[in-house]
Amino acid sequence: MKVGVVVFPGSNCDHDALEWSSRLLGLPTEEIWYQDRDLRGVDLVILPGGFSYGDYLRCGAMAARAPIMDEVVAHARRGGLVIGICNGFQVLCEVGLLPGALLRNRSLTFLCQDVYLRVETTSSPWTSAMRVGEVLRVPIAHGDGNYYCDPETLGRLLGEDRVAFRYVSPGGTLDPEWNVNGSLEAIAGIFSEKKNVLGMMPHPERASEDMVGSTDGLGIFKSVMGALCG
Amino acid sequence: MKARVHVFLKEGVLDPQGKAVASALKTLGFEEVDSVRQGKFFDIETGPLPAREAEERVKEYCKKLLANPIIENFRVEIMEP
Amino acid sequence: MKARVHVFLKEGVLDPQGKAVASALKTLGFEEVDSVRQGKFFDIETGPLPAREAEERVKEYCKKLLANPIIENFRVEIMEP
Amino acid sequence: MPEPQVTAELAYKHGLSPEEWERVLSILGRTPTYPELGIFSVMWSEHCSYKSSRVHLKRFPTEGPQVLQGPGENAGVVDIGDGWAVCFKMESHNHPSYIEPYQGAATGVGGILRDVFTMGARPIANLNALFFGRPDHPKTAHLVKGVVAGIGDYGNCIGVPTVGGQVVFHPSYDGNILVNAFTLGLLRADGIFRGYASGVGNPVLYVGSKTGRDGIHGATMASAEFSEATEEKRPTVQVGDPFTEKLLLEACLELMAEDVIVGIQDMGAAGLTSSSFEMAGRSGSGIRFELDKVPMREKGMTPYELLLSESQERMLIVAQRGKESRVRDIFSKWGLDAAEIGVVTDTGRAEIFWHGERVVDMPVGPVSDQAPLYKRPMEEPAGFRSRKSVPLPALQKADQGRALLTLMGSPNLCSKRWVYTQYDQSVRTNTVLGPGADAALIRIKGTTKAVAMTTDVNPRFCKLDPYEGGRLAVAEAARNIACVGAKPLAITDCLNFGNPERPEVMWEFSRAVDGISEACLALNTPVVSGNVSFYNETNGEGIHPTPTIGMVGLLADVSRRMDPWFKDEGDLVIVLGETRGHLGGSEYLWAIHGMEAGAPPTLDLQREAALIGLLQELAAKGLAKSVHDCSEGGLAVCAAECGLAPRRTLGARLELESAGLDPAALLFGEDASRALVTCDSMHEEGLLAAARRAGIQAKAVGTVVGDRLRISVDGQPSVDVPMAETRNAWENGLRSVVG
Ligand SMILES: Nc1ncnc2c1ncn2[C@@H]1O[C@H](COP(=O)(O)OP(=O)(O)O)[C@@H](O)[C@H]1O
Ligand SMILES: [Mg+2]
Repeated sequence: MKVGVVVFPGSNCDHDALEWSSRLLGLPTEEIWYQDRDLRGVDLVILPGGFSYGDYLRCGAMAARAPIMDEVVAHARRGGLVIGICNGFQVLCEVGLLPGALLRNRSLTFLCQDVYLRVETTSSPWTSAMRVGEVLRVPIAHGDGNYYCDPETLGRLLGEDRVAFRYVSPGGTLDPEWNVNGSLEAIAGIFSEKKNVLGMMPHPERASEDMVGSTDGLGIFKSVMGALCG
Repeated sequence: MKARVHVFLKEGVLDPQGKAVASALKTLGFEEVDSVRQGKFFDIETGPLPAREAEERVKEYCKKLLANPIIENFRVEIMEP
Repeated sequence: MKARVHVFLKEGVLDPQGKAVASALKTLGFEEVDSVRQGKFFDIETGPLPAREAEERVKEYCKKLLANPIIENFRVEIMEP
Repeated sequence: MPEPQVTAELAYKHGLSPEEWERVLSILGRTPTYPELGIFSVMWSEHCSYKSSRVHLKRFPTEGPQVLQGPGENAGVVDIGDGWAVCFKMESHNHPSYIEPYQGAATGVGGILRDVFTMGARPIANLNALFFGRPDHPKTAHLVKGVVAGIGDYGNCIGVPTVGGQVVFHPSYDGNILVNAFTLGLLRADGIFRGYASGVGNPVLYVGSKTGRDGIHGATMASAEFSEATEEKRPTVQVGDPFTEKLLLEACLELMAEDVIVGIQDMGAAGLTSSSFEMAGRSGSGIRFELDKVPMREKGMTPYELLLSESQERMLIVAQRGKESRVRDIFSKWGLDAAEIGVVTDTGRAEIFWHGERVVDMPVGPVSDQAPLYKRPMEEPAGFRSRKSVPLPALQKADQGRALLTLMGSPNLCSKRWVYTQYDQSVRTNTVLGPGADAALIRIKGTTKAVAMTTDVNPRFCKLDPYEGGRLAVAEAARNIACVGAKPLAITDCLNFGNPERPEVMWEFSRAVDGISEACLALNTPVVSGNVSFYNETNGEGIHPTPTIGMVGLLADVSRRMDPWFKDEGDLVIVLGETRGHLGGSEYLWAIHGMEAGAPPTLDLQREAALIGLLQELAAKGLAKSVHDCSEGGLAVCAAECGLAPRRTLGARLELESAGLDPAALLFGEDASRALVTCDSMHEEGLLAAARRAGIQAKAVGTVVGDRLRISVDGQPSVDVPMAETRNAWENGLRSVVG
């Protein structure tokens, strides 16, 4: 199994994603430059966090129009695995692989802190190794993570079991105070229809070593390894 | 050609910034303020474009980049041919 | 009353966003684009205000909050009295 | 636009003194051209030339086996072993941040990042030390919000975690806030780049953003006092473009990994002028360039404006002749232009052309390093001695628990979480300890090491006694470093003072330099970089002397780190160091009695060094479970903070002996050289023995237990507060400032 991390101008969690998959999980991983038009046969694409194009205009908007994104879209349409973290999630929404949009945080400020995520479903390649209702402690670091979609889309997301994670209290209950960015229905991450594409605002790659705070982010990768390697 | 494009949030989409501005205005003593919606505009200058095409062309800019149709609408004005 | 306020960067002040948008448009194949300047606008609704006062009042909003006089200018339009 | 006639009057308007003007005439042997006058005015400004401070800065110790690059370059470099080194510096952006807090603070961060990556280092951590006016001053909330957002947005966008700093509120900053930004970068010890322009015929390249009229005369502005009038004039502030800086950072590091350039320097204050003169000056060469080749953002720019512009995100590079195309390729990969604007010469002169016409022709040396040097008069401020000997008020006896809650919620001591949640603290996944600990700790991947860093200064101590204040700032920084287990290595500083033409200010400056020097010598932490910011006054009112210290330390084995937080019920609480109940200049007097008086605590540097050694030993041997430095707010505040871990709250029961001290002095006194540690009872003997060997007084005073903080003095209950209430006061303290 081969992993590719797409690097846009202004990506800054590209190294972290690269390490997540190569050092911590031992998977062959390479960087893929945004101007390339070839995914070089990777099985899993990571769109990393950061400030592609400075977050100017709208977060993720300009990156979504980069040449490599045609390949990423084609890969996803073929059922290939794609995860967008933070800015990567914004890119996935902008390019239409995931529905909805990420608006300014309720506080109107950038927020970097640990949040608690509740695993909402395990019927996906990204969460199969976890338990429904399991609570993960993972950091966020964003100014625009306030998930929004129209009521119809929301109905579909809920009906099709496509909400991956919700912001909850440490005890696992829904609580507006712990939905720090004000997301609709406390949504922290969602899947595409076939669940091969995951977008999430929190950073699991920053929560995969005890020394830097938490290992709760490893479950996602363990799930996906299971899905890929059988 | 010179054009101005307004991009605004669709009705029904929450506008946290506009809301914050409205409440800040009230706090400053402007109690009459009912609501504020915030949007973006772009002043664009280009090389010469055939007059009839200009508007279509700028609409393309919007569809391809400047506006996100899920949350935003846009309006194009050609200021100078 | 309904008013629209445009807030734009003063001439000569760097507009990193506009710059990035212009170059993104070019990369998307719109090579005619020379420059883009980005600004904000606010659509403001208030309770009734005496017509003559409205504009002055909105200008106060700008000076006190909406515009940063050090780098921005503003323009007020009263859309509906 | 025709250029103005250059006259003595015009020179004075540019901030040159009559003597300096005479010197200009004698260096050139003629009247300068208008652009030349501009060059003299910025190069000889306080900000660029250090003309008032240089004679004093010479007293700093700057050497040591760990120092790879001391002051004089863009940033200092210190060896951390295994072939690695760290490069760091702190810089002020005070005046711009007062005028436009968001952009001022943001471009301050941009500038310090460039200083570090021009040395060949990848920035891996930022700190920020912020000083605002009184919490209820009408401007404070706006300034705090703007500055914090500006610092956050810039660092976050670049992808450098902001992991620590300090926030101080005091009325002396009402009209003149301080924004001190620190960056630390990582590089190979043999991979240091310097700002040299050498090799005759080598091309000079300009890279990064185009030049506009931003901040023209910013450097001279930073060297002039504020008045109502300047606030009106509102000079063109610089706007930051962190996205371009990120591209510049990646491009420069890629460039430096190849053997293609000779020297590199960022265009900071005084832009193209200072970068070109400094580069040529350092290597004793000359430089020739054509201003009309400089990429311009605005129409109709003049040579004068191009030379003085402070547009951000720009670099000057001297490449090896023949390798320009490689330089261009790398920059174009990152979407940046590189314009060849000139060449290195051997004339020792700066020759600058504008469409073929020679507009500047002057010797580099006298301008860059023979700037005027002043031994400004110094005088002890009136009332200095009497302030120190003011009798302290009758201390509030009644409710020490109330006093503790007031202190915990005071803007100076409360949690700064509202600030640092706006900063990305964890990008790059190296942050082992972020904001909230005594020092931040960043691990170095691929090694067992971690780098510790902190900023410290207590402006009240510095006002009451700048010499002691300087010593105490260094000591506290070193103690903070040792609290996480690390060994202090070196410092950078940001010396923020009032108008140096006032003898009292110059006296304060000189005393602070003496204090810092003495402490750095004793603690073996040389000064490797720094910055002086004078003229921090408004309408004749100067700020408190504020020599901010940024210290860096090394923890050889990151698994041995310590943090401030109580771990388990039943653990023993031990006070290291002597408590004498020193209240002069304390937060207690300020927050409870509204007083700023007395002498700052006395400091025995030998004892401080011993404590610092002891703390490292406790870490290495794993004897302590938590360690927290005891400083502002004294023992009681220190104990309360230990109970407020990020995700857990624990109380303690402490039994203190007054030894004749007033309970308030015992609980809230700010004696130096102390720390509160906890240990498993199993390690009590080992810990006390280690302290004895170090000659540090150590006393077990209680245990970690329950959800209240209870402190008795001589058996009498003195403090008894629920930790939940303490947390509430502490976490909401900034609400009174920012809403
Ligand atoms: N402006 C800031 N940015 C980031 N962290 C900050 C800032 N101000 C304070 N902090 C963090 O809050 C904690 C408490 O600060 P301070 O009271 O100055 O610590 P100390 O007394 O140990 O020097 C420290 O960990 C510090 O790094
Ligand atoms: Mg500190």
